[in-house]
Amino acid sequence: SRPVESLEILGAPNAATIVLVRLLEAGGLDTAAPGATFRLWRDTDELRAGLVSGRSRLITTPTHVPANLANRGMPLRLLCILSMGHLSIVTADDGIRSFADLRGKPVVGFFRNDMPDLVFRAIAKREGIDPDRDIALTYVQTPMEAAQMLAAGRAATAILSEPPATAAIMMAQQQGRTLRRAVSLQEAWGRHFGQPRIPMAGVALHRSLIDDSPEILAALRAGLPGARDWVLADRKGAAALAEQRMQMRPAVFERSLDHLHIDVAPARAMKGELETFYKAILDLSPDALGGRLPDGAFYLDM
Amino acid sequence: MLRFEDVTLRYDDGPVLAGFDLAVAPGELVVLLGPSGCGKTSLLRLACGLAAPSSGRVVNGFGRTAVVFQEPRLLPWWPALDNVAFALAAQGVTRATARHRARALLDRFGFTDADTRKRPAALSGGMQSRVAIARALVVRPDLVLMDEPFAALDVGLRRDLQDLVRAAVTETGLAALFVTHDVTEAVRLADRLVVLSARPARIVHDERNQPRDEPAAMFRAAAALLDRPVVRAALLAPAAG
Amino acid sequence: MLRFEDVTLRYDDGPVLAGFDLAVAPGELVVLLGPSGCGKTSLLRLACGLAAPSSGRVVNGFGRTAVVFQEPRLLPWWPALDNVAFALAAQGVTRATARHRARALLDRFGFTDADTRKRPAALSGGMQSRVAIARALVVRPDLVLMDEPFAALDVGLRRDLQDLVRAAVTETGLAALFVTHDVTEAVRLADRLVVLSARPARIVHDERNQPRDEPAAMFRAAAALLDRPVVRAALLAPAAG
Amino acid sequence: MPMVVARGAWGLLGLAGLGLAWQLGHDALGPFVLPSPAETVERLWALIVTGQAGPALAVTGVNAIGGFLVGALLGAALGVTAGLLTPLGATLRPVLTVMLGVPPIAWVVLALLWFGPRGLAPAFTVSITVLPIVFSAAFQGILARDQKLSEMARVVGASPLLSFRMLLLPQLLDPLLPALATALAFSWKVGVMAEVLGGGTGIGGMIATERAHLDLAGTMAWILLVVALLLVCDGLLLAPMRRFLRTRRPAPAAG
Amino acid sequence: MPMVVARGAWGLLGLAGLGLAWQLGHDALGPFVLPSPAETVERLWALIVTGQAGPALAVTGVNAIGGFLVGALLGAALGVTAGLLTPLGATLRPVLTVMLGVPPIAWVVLALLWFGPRGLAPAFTVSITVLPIVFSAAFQGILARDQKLSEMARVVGASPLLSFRMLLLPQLLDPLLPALATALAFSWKVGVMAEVLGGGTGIGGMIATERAHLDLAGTMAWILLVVALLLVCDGLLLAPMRRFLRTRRPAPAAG
Ligand SMILES: Nc1ncnc2c1ncn2[C@@H]1O[C@H](COP(=O)(O)OP(=O)(O)OP(=O)(O)O)[C@@H](O)[C@H]1O
Ligand SMILES: Nc1ncnc2c1ncn2[C@@H]1O[C@H](COP(=O)(O)OP(=O)(O)OP(=O)(O)O)[C@@H](O)[C@H]1O
Ligand SMILES: [Mg+2]
Ligand SMILES: [Mg+2]
Repeated sequence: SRPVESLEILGAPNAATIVLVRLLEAGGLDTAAPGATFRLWRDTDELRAGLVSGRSRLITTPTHVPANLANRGMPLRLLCILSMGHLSIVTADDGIRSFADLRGKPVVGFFRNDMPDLVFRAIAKREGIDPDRDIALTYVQTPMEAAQMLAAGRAATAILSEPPATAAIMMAQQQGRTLRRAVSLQEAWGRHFGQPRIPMAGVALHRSLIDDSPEILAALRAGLPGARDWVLADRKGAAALAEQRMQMRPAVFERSLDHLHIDVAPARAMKGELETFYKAILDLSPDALGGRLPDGAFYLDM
Repeated sequence: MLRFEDVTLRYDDGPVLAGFDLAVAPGELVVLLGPSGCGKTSLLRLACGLAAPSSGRVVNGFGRTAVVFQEPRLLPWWPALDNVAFALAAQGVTRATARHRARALLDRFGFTDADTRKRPAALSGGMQSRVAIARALVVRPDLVLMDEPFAALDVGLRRDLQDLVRAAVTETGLAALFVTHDVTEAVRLADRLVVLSARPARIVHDERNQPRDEPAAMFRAAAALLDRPVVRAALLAPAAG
Repeated sequence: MLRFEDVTLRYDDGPVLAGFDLAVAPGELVVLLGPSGCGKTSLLRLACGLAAPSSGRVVNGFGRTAVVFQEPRLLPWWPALDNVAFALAAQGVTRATARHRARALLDRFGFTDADTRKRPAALSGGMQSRVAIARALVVRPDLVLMDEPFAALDVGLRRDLQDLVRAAVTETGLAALFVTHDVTEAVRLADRLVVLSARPARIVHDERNQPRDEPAAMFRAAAALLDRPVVRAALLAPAAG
Repeated sequence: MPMVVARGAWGLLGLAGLGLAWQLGHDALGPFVLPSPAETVERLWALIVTGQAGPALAVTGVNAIGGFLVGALLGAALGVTAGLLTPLGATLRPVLTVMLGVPPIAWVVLALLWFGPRGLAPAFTVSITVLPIVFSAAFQGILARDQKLSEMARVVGASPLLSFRMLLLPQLLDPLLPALATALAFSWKVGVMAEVLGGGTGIGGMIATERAHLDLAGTMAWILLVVALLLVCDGLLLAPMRRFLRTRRPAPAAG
Repeated sequence: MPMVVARGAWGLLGLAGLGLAWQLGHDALGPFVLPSPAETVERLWALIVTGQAGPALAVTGVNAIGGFLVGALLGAALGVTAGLLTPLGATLRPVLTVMLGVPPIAWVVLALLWFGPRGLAPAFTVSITVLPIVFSAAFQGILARDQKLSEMARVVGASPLLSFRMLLLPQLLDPLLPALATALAFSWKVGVMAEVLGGGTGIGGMIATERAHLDLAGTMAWILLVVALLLVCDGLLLAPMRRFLRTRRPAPAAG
């Protein structure tokens, strides 16, 4: 098979994407996909357009998206997990120390009915809390608005992802206000679902890319672990790369690295945890995954 | 009393009136004759306050002033009846009374009931003029400014309406400033005949007149008027040099 | 040749013309007289194709037909000159020639150079009429339909323009269908006098006429016309029962 | 009456053409770009019979129509006033242009703070969008009014109210109609988008959820509902204006 | 000339009022809700002198103005044609209402497929928005035209082109002007929002990045730039139309 020409990699606007960016930057895909480019997607519309047009067949993404698309008939495969969860409850309220303390408190959420919201609800359910009754939960569209409201002191508590959580804390600091991560949703998840981590984001490919160019799969398998190691070792270098390729603030990126739980774990090996995650979602909202678990072929090995 | 006192009015391209004086008393019908474009309409606009003099004063001491514009200026969305009733509504007359009085006057002006329900676009030119005249007269004004009001009417209607206006002047003390190009109409109606020069309008001739009705006398008076050299110069000058 | 053949025209409220026949030949000036609202304008609209008969036929065999509407219908955005030149531009005349010819004609109609540059809103009523007349005549039409064209003009201008039209008819073979309420104008101009009844318009009188110019003869002819009982009934009937 | 029927038939023809284009687009591009019309209608039907559509529609309807009415009334009143008072008009015109041109992200947080995430933020956004559209048409309509008729009304001594009813309003209908049609369409669109962006409830919230689920047919079903409602509103709110204009316009003479 | 100056002065007064409201909002709500005007202007200045503004502006300018011109021309042409041909008008009106009312999420993937994410997708979105706005105004403008003048033109034998130039176009300016002003403002707004959502470059991309950084002053600086450009475009593209209308309108007589 010939090398793939003009491959456009679409990266989720998630800090863990840096691993794939590093691989590309270090030349890890030069032989298999010469001239490959990288771009962030901000919206699943872009993702769909990229996948349908065949321009973008290699992506980083929240792990429920490829499962959903696969169930709806688009042949996607999950290669590996990049992030083991990056959600936390950030608050200015000293009274909040654990998940259970959220009872009766006003909390701002984002991406209503989407994955972060469903994770929060799954945990709440296991905690015996009905989020719609026991918590004064309101929503904004994006984590940026939630962070903004926290930093402005217009909200006391919010569910946040990274790096907005770090950004909110740093901004509040500049204004002399203290925000802190009161609850790690990963740990809360661990108490109820086994492991204190959530396989939240990963690398996925379109099957046609695997068919056209097994070399790419091989290059990814070979290169990703090293890229992860580089990111974790050279934090400054990673931050600079994030600024350059993903338009992220280096200072924020560097400080949020501790909360990103970056890893490279083969999807096949993670199948059990992924299915736990998927089931939790299916329990709450079957449509969010297209109604069922993805079949076995969905999980690739490294 | 309507009084022009040393009035000047200028447009971008110069004056139309300069040092103009004129007065109209109650119960007086003043006819203005003058060549096209000399400033007659401008004069009426000053009289009703739609234009302000560049210098001098226009004093209108009459209570209610009505205007018949040179064009009908009807409201195209509403039937003839409502166009006439509009003037009464503006005076605070109730809707029912307004429509009743409007219908009565239009009837006198030769409108059938069906005609009063037509919108202006479905009226003939002369019918539109009549609606405009009715709109002015229906409020029983104290002063009426009429700009070639009967130009679009047939001989019969014209005579009827002339008589109507003349009667109002004689009997109810209506004052009228009346612009026309028809010299026989002028001598038939006027208490006073004022002939204007070409722009800027000056009064070149001003005479008391006895309104009259027999055709022969009318034509004689008209001929006599046109025989005066100043009037002849004003009204019968060739258009282009 | 313009020919109405058994023409009927009805609006929502009934016919304005019923079984109407009339013909206008080249070099002939036909004057239509009739009471306001009888259907004269409707007749001209049929002649120029703006309305279609409800039944019967209207045949217009003339090459170029021009119309002077009862209202000026000027384009308010453009100066007088361009309004006249518009008719020439529509005939494919180049811009320079069109403006030249338009200016020449407006000059004959008493317009100064400054006047030709005014937009309609800055023209007096009579000046607007003159622009509309110029727009019709500037294309040297074969047939001209004129709807009370001189109603807003002073005595002098009216005579000048009457002469101009009369000369075109006599000298260049222009055909004209001419609506007026002015009986002296009618007898001064017409080759043929047609008097219409009230709506629906029927021809109640139709006579050959010798155009004439001396005032006395004109007035005599006008008086004679109005003395005929049918004409009297049509034109001098009281407006309201 | 036959004219009205004919007009309706032509309109249906246009909509049918749109449906055909949709079907062709689906056939050519597949369900991940455009779900099929049939499936979408089926889903819409399900939304209606399961009673999901009703409550969402009530929320969005209040946002869209309420926001539209407030914005249109304020815009028309302001536009008429500004048209009659030259300095006010000159002052307001650029302000309203800015109002129209500022992307909602500039004040989405502001709106959230003022009106709360579940409150009137979408209705506010709708009003803010509608107001300048209607303002600008009313303003221009007043500038373009027939001065001869205004002079006549002045000479006749008509009160501002009488003049407004008899001459200004009829003249305003022509310029206002397209602006109101535009504004009404935007009301639904902007209201729904504000609900999507603001994490609100209503149809926008439903669409956000369907989108999060990557459920295209579901998304389109809600959009179809919005469009149907828009057409109904257009018919109910603007048709009387259209009829007035059609019947009162000096038509070319009959015959 | 003095009239023009006065008009400009009033306009500046209006904008100054807007600036004042902004300052007051900042004072009341703090920098995380509304950054201060001074800081925003400073940031904007920095964007300009560091040369960041230029390239982004070029991209967005092409999207907004290009999309506007295409949409406005097509919309006007279609509207005029539909106004002259009754069945076409009746067919198109609901179609264009739908076009206006369908939220972009319904076809954004289509646009991205056809025009590419970095390509003309935002321009396409702008055109789709502008077209029906202008259509509806042109359509209504034609319906409202003075039939007496059209009859005159017909009798005179004027060609459609001559009639269009001498009578239709001048009559269309009045209804078109507010629609074009609305459409132009939407062009910038919609273009920027499409870039924000569609992952485009240009000012929208910059705003998305600043937002991801939670940099409000930066976000506002870009928005301020957009608004300034909108006002400039409005001045350049629409001012000649306004002037024509002001000078050619039969004003109440002088004196
Ligand atoms: N579009 C229309 N719809 C209905 N009726 C109309 C229409 N146009 C004219 N009419 C009616 O037709 C009759 C004749 O109108 P027309 O304009 O032909 O009269 P005319 O002889 O020109 O009168 P005038 O001397 O007053 O101009 C009138 O009763 C008028 O109300
Ligand atoms: N708004 C205006 N701006 C500039 N000039 C004007 C304006 N209105 C009228 N004029 C000019 O003033 C002069 C007098 O106009 P006016 O309408 O008063 O004449 P008139 O005596 O009523 O004529 P007619 O008998 O033709 O109606 C004309 O030369 C006209 O061009
Ligand atoms: Mg006059
Ligand atoms: Mg007539």
